[in-house]
Amino acid sequence: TDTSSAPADAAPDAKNLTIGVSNLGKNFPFPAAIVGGIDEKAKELGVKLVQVDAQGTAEKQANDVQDLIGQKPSGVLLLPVDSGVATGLADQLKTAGIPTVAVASQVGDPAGRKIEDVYPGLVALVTQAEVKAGRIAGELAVEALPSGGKVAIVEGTAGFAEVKTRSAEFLAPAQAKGVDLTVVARQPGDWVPDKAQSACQNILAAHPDVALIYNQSDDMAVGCSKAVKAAGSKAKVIGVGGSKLGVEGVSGGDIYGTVCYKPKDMGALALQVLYDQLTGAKKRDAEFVTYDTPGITKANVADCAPQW
Amino acid sequence: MTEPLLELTDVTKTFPNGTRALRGVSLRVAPGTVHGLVGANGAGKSTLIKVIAGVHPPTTGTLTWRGIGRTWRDPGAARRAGLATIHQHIPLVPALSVLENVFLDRGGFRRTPAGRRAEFADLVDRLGYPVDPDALVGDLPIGARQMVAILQALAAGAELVVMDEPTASLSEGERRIVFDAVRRLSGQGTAFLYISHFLDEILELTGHVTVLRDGRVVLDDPTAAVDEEILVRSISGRELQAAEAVPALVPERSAPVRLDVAGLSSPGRLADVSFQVQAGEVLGLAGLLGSGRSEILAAVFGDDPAATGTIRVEDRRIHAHRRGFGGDRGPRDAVAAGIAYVPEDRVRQGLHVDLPLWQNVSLPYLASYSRGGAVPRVDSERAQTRRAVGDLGIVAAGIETTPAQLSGGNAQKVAFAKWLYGDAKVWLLDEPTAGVDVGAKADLLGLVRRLAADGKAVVVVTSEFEELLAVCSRVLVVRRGRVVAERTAAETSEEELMMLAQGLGTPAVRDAG
Amino acid sequence: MPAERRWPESLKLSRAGVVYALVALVAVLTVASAAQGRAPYLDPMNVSNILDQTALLGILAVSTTIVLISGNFDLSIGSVAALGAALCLSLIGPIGFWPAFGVALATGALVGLFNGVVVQFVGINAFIVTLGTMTGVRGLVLIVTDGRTVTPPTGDGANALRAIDAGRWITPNLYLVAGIALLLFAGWRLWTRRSIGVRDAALRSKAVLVPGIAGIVLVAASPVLIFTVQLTQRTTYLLVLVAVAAWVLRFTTVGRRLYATGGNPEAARLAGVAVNRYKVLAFVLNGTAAAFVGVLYSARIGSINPTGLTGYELTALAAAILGGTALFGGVGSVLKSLAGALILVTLKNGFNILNLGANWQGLIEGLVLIVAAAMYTVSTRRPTVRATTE
Amino acid sequence: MPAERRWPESLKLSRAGVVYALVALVAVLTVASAAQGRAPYLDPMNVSNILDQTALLGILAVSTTIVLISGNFDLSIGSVAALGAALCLSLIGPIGFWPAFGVALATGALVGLFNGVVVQFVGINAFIVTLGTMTGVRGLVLIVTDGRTVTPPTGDGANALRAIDAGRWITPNLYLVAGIALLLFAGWRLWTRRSIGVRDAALRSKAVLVPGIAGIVLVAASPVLIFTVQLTQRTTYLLVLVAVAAWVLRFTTVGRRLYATGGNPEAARLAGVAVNRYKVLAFVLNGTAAAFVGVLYSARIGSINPTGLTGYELTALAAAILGGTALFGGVGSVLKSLAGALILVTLKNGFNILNLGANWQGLIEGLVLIVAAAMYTVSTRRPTVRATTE
Ligand SMILES: Nc1ncnc2c1ncn2[C@@H]1O[C@H](COP(=O)(O)OP(=O)(O)OP(=O)(O)O)[C@@H](O)[C@H]1O
Ligand SMILES: Nc1ncnc2c1ncn2[C@@H]1O[C@H](COP(=O)(O)OP(=O)(O)OP(=O)(O)O)[C@@H](O)[C@H]1O
Ligand SMILES: O[C@@H]1[C@@H](O)[C@H](O)OC[C@H]1O
Ligand SMILES: [Mg+2]
Ligand SMILES: [Mg+2]
Repeated sequence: TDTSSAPADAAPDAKNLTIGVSNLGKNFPFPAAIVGGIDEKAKELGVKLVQVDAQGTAEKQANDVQDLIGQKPSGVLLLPVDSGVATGLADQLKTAGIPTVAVASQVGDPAGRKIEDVYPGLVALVTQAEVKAGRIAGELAVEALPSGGKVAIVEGTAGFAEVKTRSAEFLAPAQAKGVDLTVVARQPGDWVPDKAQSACQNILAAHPDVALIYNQSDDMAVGCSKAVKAAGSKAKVIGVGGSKLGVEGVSGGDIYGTVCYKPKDMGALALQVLYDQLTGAKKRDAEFVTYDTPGITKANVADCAPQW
Repeated sequence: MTEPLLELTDVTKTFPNGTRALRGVSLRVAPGTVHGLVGANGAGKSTLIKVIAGVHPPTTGTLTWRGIGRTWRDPGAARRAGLATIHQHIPLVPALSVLENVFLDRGGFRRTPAGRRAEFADLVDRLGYPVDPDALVGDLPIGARQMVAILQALAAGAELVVMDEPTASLSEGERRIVFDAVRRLSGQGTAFLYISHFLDEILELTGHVTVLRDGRVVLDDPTAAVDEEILVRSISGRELQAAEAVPALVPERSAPVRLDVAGLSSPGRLADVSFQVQAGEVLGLAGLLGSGRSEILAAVFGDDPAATGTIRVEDRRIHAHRRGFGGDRGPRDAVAAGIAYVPEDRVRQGLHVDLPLWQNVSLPYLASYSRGGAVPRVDSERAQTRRAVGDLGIVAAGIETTPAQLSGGNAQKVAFAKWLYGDAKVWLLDEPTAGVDVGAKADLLGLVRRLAADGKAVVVVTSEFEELLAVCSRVLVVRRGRVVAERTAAETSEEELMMLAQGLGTPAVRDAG
Repeated sequence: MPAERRWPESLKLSRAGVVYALVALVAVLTVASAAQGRAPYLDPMNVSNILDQTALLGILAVSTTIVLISGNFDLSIGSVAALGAALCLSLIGPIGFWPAFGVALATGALVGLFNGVVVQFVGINAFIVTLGTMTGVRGLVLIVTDGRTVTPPTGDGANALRAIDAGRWITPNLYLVAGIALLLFAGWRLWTRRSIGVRDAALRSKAVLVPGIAGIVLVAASPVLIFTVQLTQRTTYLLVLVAVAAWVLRFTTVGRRLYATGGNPEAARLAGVAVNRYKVLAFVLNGTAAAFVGVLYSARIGSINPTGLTGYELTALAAAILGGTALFGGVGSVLKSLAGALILVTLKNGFNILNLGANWQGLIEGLVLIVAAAMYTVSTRRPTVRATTE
Repeated sequence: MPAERRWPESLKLSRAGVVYALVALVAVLTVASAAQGRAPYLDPMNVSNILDQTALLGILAVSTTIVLISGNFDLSIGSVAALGAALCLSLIGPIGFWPAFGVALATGALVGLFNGVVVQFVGINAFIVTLGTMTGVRGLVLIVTDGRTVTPPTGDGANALRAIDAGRWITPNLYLVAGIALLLFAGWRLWTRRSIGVRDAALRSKAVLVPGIAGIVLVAASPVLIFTVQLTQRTTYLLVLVAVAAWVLRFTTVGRRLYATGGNPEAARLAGVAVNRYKVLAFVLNGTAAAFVGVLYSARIGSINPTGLTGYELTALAAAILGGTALFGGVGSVLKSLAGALILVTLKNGFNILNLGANWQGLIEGLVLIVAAAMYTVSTRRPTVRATTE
């Protein structure tokens, strides 16, 4: 982990820096919060931002990057819509000679590339480790069900990389500790609370004895917790994200636990990394930069000040 | 003279495309009278009644209704003021039932209040035309739709009923029904403004007649003061034979058979229809509304998926290789075999109302206008269309106009013109003269004779028995999907055809069923 | 047309195909779920869940049906619903729940009015206009929320919000209800047939006996066979809306004029129907219903995020069209649209119950959609035989 | 109709409104970007970018236009494009690029055939059928990709894939080209007017002189004023497709019959047009074009994500309808659809160039969509009273 920062006046041309931000979509709260962090940091550092917004589609992001290159920014923060698609974009930016930091999502197929193995040509990748977050959620699950039980998973929209990464090591802690967690249902909640609520209603109807439901995002955990309550089930609900709703749910007791993401800090950190690169304060080459994503339950809820 | 119910003064109407349809028309309709309005196709009759009904605002001029100057905000305003109109294009809602269409303009709270069915039954009784109140209008043939439109106008209980060619798609029997209704109601005080191309109707029915020519009033007299000749002259502006009394061509016995229909059946529609048409012959189909005449033509053309039987065009069997005759294969084979078909519902079946005239005219034989069959020669399409406009006397601003901008009769001529310059050997004409004015009707009938003279085989369906007798050499009478009698034109009369069509055969009937 | 003919007519496959498709789907799911050894698919709890999950979509399907009948098209309702939710949630704090609710509905109505006026009076294609408002209103949502998830402040306002969706109502035993209904029906038949002569005795006895006996059996069995469903408040809203809309469309002049407006605007106008007013009002209704759905959504979830309710418009359209509503106006039934919505929801519910893998759900959903539509399209097709009347 | 009248006719606002809307939009963006002190909006690089970004959408807008003209509707193309990409990418390894390419196109054609056959021969509404294939084919994409982003193995196959999209072509100086074109045009006018009498001398001199002088000025200035645009290979595909489609639609019997089919299928059928064939083929073409777009997409991006190209169908429909294509058949022009696509792309490009905040983009985009459509709808509007013919 690297959180070092250089003084704002490290380089003489610091005030003339124009940094392009290719955002995956401000209509999604998580990237919107990252961009919020970038904005604040940019004011602090006095750099100018050119922001383009992909509205959640990879093909728009390809156009955005093309338009950004046309404006010849000093560096680019790339928040990929899709990790695989982002490799082509990173290549283009590299060809154009623009230093690039990837933020929030890996560049390169997550199935074939470890997250720490940063795509060559990038200055750095600043992100939370998704697979690890899933593992932390798994630790929460073991904590919640020390003697094991039936588990359901509510996934995001099929086709998102997070659907795989956040589940990849979810069961690992249980296996390590010899706790028997049996996944009886695995259904999509499409990242949104209403669909997750329906999915949980239905899962509980089919498996009234489910003891824990792991939702791949806090939004879905919130929706799911309503279904659990309405059904009078004792199932514990776990989310990922540390969003305002999720943290409220944890402190209110509706949600057992979540994994604390800090998008604002991450955005600020990413801009700092790029700034350091451009000013020469600290040069990096394909470095993996991350921050801590602790598991949160009612016991330590104060440790996670929600940033989105 | 009594205070007129409706008075128009110096009404003009210029369409956005520059067409001046009305050039200063003044007209007075007295209460309780039947007022006739006649004129050639495109003279401006429909435009005039649209102005009266509040469909088009006049460009200039005034409209006085019951002594008060009015500007209708919309057609509803005219209707509420007591002025019901039957438009030429029969605007009804296809997806609603007959009952709901008839009472479409009714307010109130309940959709079908108690007593509405009784009111409908009453109305139907008064008109003397039975129609299923629950049938969907979209399923009705055009003649039945026309009757529903008439019911709708009568149901409004209006003081003035405007009728734009109400009988154009009706056969003799239904026409009588309409006449009787008009007479009865006018006797009870309802005024009528009655448009028709049938001058006998005008002379028989109306008390006053106005003739329009090129958007101007050229005659405005009590009917008693005019006769057919005077009317014809003022309509066309020239001397003209009303209906040519030329005897129909009788083909030589040895002339080859061009169309041979044997055992044509279609469940619920047609039963065992067989006939032959020789080169040079015009065969007529007579029958009542819904008797199945149109269905025979449609089946021969390959537009009836349920039809069975054999059809030969000059010894070549068509529609044989399929279960039914339907889909788009049927018509394609028919066209390829040399059949031309003018369907009865020109808007739905015969025209592309938003394509220019020349693209409408060239469509059936497009390949023949094209280089390599693939790239149409626009110049020759246009030239051919200009020729059709001349040949058929189509009144249009030019060949770039669309059928949507034509008067009813002129649109009908376009539907005919489509087939004119191909090399069809067999012609199927379903009401080819519906809505066509006297002058043009004579021209069209002349054209049919010329087709026959050129060795074509022609089958004509027309609801005017007089016209059938004038142009056909032989007539088949159709009733309930069967051919019930056959007559040569020379040996029958309108009266006999009427009797046969109604199933009141004379002892001499040769039953074909 | 005699009553005993009209009733079965509306139950014919060609008339109520979507209902049969729904029944077929439920049957398949019941068998599949039994084969997997799960609780009966149609147990009261799952039925309650399905109804609850249909509520919001169902409301939109109903109002979308009305727009379609009027001969228009509305893609904006997903965005409008999100805007309604965002406005209501962000205004509860400053101005309290009921005013916020009012603002949300008024805004929905206003967007509908805008759609209607632009479509009818400027004359732009409804597809492009409502695609424009869909995009623009979604933009407004983004502005109102600034990209964040909005939650209401805790307190009276939030409680009032929750209250509009919190109720639950347990039905009486539906076997008993059905039994009583059948008995009443038999009685009514007996009464209406009083005057029919002897030659109808056989028919009469069947028409009365069948429902009568069925009713007695059901009532007798009701102490043992128990089926009570829990209706959530939003389900109740849906049922009330469906009932009112179906009644208005079917039994009032407004309904006739709306169908006429969509079926042939020119004919309607010539008959004095205020065509523009009907078309505009349909949009207004749709916008208002969408905002209401947004508020219900936020009451249920307690929050709205900027992308919430995206794509609802297509699902509502699919429900309506699955229910046989024509895309081009003049034809449609809110009851059948409800059945269409139930098909879509039941399918997803079935996926969850059967735990079908996410990768396979799309393929199956697509196929079911087409098969369901095919099931009754094939049977609705114009009968080859037309009766000859003269 | 004389030649000098026909040319301006097609340039009238009511005929080419979408082009004027595009010009207006570009003008606004140029001024706004100058006001912000940025590089000229219309500099060659940005023009190249816009063309490049329009390529895929433009191809789909063209084929969608053809389906719309034929009187149908296709929502499945976004999914089909993704399937094409997924198939091509996952098959490159096992069977090599060209066979994989063939499989992708064939699959696209097959889905189109399925749509067409179900719509035409089973008779189900195109909206529901293609919504079904949209959902189902997206499901297939998930199955093929197993929910992961697919990248091709490096090697010959990947190179061949890149090669179909890698070319670039630099145009000659467009000022020179335009100057020469104007001179040729002036010459042609002079030649066609040889025979016109004295009374047309004034007209003739204007008609010849204006383009003549403009041409000379441009040619003279061309050594100084230089404007060369880089056309990427996909832009070239688009331009070729547009040219071919426009020619076929406008000048061949196929085009004429297609319009007739969509305008009034019944009348076309009764004139001997193979209506079903035209309608089905339009779907097949659309499916094939979509798969081709998918392959180009994967060549450009180097991978396909399972949710990639979602929503493209709506954007392509919007482009076509913005270009004046009717939703219900018989009317449409691929050139104007291209202009529609350019409007949509230019708008987003403009947002990027002007650095407009993401929050405001949706609202502005929605408004521009409506205003662009209004701009020429108002001028095309049918007289308040619809023409009524029988
Ligand atoms: N909507 C329109 N736009 C442009 N021109 C029109 C329009 N409607 C009618 N016209 C023109 O106005 C003239 C008068 O047409 P109108 O329909 O009134 O004739 P008509 O007397 O009713 O003829 P017909 O006997 O054939 O029905 C015709 O030249 C016609 O082409
Ligand atoms: N009054 C009516 N109500 C319902 N259906 C009718 C009515 N009149 C006719 N039909 C339908 O019309 C069909 C036959 O119509 P067809 O068009 O072949 O007859 P036609 O003799 O050509 O009469 P038309 O003069 O209407 O053209 C019948 O199958 C019948 O279903
Ligand atoms: O909450 C989700 C976020 O964590 C993921 O990265 O993308 C989808 C979001 O909605
Ligand atoms: Mg007329
Ligand atoms: Mg007929």
